[in-house]
Amino acid sequence: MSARIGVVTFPGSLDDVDAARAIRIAGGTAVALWHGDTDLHGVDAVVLPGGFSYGDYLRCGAIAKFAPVMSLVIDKAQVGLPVLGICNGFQILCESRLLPGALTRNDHQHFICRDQRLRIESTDTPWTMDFALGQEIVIPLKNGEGGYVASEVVLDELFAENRVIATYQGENPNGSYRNVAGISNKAGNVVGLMPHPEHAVELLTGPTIDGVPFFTSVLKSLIGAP
Amino acid sequence: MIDSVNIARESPDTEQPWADLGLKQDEYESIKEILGRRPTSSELAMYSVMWSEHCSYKSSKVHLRQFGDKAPKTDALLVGIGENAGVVDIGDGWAVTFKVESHNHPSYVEPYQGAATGIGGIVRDIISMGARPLAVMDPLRFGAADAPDTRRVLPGVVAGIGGYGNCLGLPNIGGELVFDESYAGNPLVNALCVGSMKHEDIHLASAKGVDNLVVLYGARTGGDGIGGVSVLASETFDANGPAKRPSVQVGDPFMEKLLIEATLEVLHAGLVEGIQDLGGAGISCATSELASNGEGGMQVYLDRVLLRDASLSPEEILMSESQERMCAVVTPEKIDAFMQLCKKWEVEAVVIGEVTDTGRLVIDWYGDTIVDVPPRSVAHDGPVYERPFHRPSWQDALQADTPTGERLPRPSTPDALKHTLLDLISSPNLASKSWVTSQYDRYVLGNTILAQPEDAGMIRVDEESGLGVAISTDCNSRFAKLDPYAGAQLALVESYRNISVAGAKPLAVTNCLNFGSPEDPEVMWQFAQATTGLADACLELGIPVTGGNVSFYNQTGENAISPTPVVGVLGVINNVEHRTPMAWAGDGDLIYILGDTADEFAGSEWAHLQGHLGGLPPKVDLPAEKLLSEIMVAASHEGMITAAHDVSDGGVGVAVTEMALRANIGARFWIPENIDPFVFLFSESTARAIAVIPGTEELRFSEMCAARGMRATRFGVVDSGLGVNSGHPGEQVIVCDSQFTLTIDQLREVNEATLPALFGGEKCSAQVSESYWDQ
Amino acid sequence: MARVVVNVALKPEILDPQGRAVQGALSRLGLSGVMDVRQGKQFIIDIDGELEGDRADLLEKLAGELLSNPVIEDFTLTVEN
Amino acid sequence: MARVVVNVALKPEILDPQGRAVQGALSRLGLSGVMDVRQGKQFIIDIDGELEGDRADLLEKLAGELLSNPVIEDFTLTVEN
Ligand SMILES: Nc1ncnc2c1ncn2[C@@H]1O[C@H](COP(=O)(O)OP(=O)(O)O)[C@@H](O)[C@H]1O
Ligand SMILES: [Mg+2]
Repeated sequence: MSARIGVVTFPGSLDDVDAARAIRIAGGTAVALWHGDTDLHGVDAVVLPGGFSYGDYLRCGAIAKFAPVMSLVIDKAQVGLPVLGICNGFQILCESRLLPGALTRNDHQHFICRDQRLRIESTDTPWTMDFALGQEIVIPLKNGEGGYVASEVVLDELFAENRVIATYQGENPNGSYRNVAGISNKAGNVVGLMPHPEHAVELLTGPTIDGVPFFTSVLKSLIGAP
Repeated sequence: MIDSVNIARESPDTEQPWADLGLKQDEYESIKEILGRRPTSSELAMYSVMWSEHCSYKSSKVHLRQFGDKAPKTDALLVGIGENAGVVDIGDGWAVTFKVESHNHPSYVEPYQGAATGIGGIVRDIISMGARPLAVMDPLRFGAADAPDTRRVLPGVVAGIGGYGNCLGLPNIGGELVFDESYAGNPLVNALCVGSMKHEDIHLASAKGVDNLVVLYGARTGGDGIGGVSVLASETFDANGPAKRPSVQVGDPFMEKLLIEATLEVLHAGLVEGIQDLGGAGISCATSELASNGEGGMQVYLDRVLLRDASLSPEEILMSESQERMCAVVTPEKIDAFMQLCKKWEVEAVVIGEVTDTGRLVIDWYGDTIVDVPPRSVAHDGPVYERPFHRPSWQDALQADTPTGERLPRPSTPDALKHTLLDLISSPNLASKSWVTSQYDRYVLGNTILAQPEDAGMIRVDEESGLGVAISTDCNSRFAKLDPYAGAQLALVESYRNISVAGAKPLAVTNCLNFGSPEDPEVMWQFAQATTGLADACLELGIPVTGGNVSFYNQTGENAISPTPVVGVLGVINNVEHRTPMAWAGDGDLIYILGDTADEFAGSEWAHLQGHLGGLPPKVDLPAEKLLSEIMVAASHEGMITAAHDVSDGGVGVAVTEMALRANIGARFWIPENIDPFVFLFSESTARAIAVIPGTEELRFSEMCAARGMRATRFGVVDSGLGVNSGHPGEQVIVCDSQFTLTIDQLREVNEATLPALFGGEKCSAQVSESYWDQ
Repeated sequence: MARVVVNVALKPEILDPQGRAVQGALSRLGLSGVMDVRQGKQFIIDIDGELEGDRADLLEKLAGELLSNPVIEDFTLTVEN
Repeated sequence: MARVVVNVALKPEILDPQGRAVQGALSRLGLSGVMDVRQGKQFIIDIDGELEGDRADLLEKLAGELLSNPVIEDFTLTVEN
């Protein structure tokens, strides 16, 4: 049986079907999790998908972090459960303090949707091990509040500890400090990424299929796990 | 004191503000005749809104009938004109529904919210048919690109469409962006939505089954969008009543997203007998239409409606256009299950009444009956006008002013041709639209096969089989001004062609007819001509009109906008893998032009740039369009073609440039024999497309064209290696033999600079007040 | 230096989805008795010198036209000179 | 009834693109001497009865965890009982 990866749907989640499709394309089994769930249904990893959870009316991800399912995800993430937060999911991970820093309104103040070039800066996480270090990929970016901010100390630490997993290449699309596109926690199991790998898994619908390795990575890492 | 039916009976002579509510004397008299008494204030409010031009189509009905009368025979039409949206069969048990509507005036008053609620409204039309929305599109028109008003309105409109659609999770797959002085003070904001469903999930707006319950669910009812009715509530009946209500509605896309999910769940669970969205005229419209389409009777307890503002009067509740609400008819056995699903999605719901067999729509307010009317008289049997119309006095002179070489000097040297191309691709109408479209999510849902700037938007409907649909909307209002009959047909054929070049077979048509005042006989003539032209062409092309929308009164003082019949065509493709993109890919692939090029510049983008509008628009050739469509679809299906693009605004020169920019690969082309270079490059003759054919398919392709009598002329070849020999080593270059050479970087630079230069610099200030809403 | 604080709020009759979302969240997180929440914007503007005369008039005007949208919002302006 | 006003502002060291945009717009529209603009949020919360004891503590806590993000924002809370 292939590994079971949960995809959480909050009211207002939008890219949950896409995340599930990407997991299937990579060879995994996608398990739908509901924001009100009080049980993780035995999943081996979790994806927090993109969207506008609870409308994102207060601050992106601010309300979602209090969802019942999130307290389970937070507990399990602290003991090694692989978690990938994409876009709104990344915002939720920061709001939940599983990841440092915060995501703020794009510096140019517009929502932006474009095919974004990234460089993979770390292959030491369960979500990026299938990439080559320094590999350049192109996947969609779409957000209104995607600018990563953190203090200089935190940023220095992230780079020093090899926890920046991807950086923007070319023009900075949203004012992210030091071009940060994605980061991980200290243990590496929790990863937040602003652009959308789940929209780059089929040539018919995406700009590339460069998003697939994020999902094959975690499947591989789980085979090795007890 | 609430004006009830009893009071109305006893006080027949009470003065009523019917004129302030926009009713004519004879309309007021006929309401009294229908009711056998004076209307109550609530009834008056209902009739006044439902009999307005916007809801009753009183001026347009007699012309719109042609769409039904002249409808081509087709098995594809499952639900036709008259429902919230038409439904078409696309095979494999799948059906699609699509519709376009205008939100012109609200978007001018409050650009962000006006445009946002335009998207919200059209999406609810689609869900009320039982369909899952798949994508949206936004045909937009503004005054001159550099006019202050355009700078005020455009950024807000774009942010509103993006803010709502992105948050709702619907990909935006196309639209239009047109600048023309005629829209100064009257921008057109049209919104289209397409959705899909299995045949068995089609639902209609009808209240069937006596004793079934009427449920109002979604957002609470507030005081928005009832500007006119507040006259009634506050000034006439209670001078100390609530302050004037805002006529602006504020959208809540998150609520709409919950409404979509909740609605689809209750529909799929089989819990719903009939369903209706609440748009214009709110509860008045929903209850009267449901009742009129069903058993004919309904009892409503208006005091049960959940309110956002407790001070609302019953008239205001009836009229409120609060967004994100729906109305469903549910059997008593299933009501608990229905409520349960609403709760799951945190959507408030309340039973406001039940279906009866009395033939009357009766509405109570805390025990008093305030409305007692035959529902058909409100919803369907409103007034119908045969408004006078006549050909404008200036029409002949306009048509006589042909842009011949003597009238408008034409570029003749290679250098002048080159500059003409650069001027065209950097003009606001032909420049890259990415300043706008990059604010829209085109990826969400993961089924977007083609999106802007492709000729058509294309969405995969069935992941297993690859079944998909394509949609395009078009209108050149300059053509429509020169000749509204031909102009509407030209809008149709351009849209039809866009679908075909993408590889999809055109199937059905929707429209949004934006015109000036119907009380002006010259405008009415344009309207009559346009509807007739569209109906005639749809009949000949064999594709039915499934629905649409009319927007009148688009004018400032005496100045009406140019007639703008926006036409949307929907096509089907059996397997989206066969879609034809506009970017060429392979070195050595051959570039063909299909169809004939004539000297046709009246209403063209080139003439527009010279400030000229006159003459007769390009000739419409429906058989040629049909043939071109069949050839393009066959070529895509048979794998003979690697890229294609329709030829329209700016002609062949602009079309090949757009293909090269999209591909970022150069090409060499030449002017075919016996044609003037300027005419070949920039004429806007119709029924033409550019097709890119791999060498291995050339014989098969040209034989197919020859056998079917379609002129196919090879005039270029894709070549990524032209830089070296043309003095631009390492660069992609397009070479027009013995005319000019341009690098793609040069072209891209001028093509992409225009909109940011117009709107980018100001984006910050324009954005300040909207940023509040922006996600 | 003058500090000007402009508070912008939606007019009471206008739907405030943000306020509603916050109200729901506060209640879910255990705060009882929340009757209404409205969410607005606050601009803190630091200005050279005193704010008076033409400049004061202009700022007042801009608060009503640029910082707020009179169609749907009200504003208040306070100056700490 | 108590009315609680929570003002939330970005910490001074965090870039405030919206404030910067407003500053640019104010200057362009002729207001001279604008030295700095910061844009924040204001929540107006109406609460049943008096705000005291546990409820006051909870609201204080939620102002710091829900209404603002301490990583990038500061808040002030004032109660009009
Ligand atoms: N220009 C048109 N062409 C064809 N059908 C139209 C046109 N305008 C309106 N209709 C049809 O008339 C019906 C009522 O229109 P409308 O009031 O816009 O619908 P709704 O009540 O869903 O907003 C719809 O079925 C619509 O498709
Ligand atoms: Mg409708």
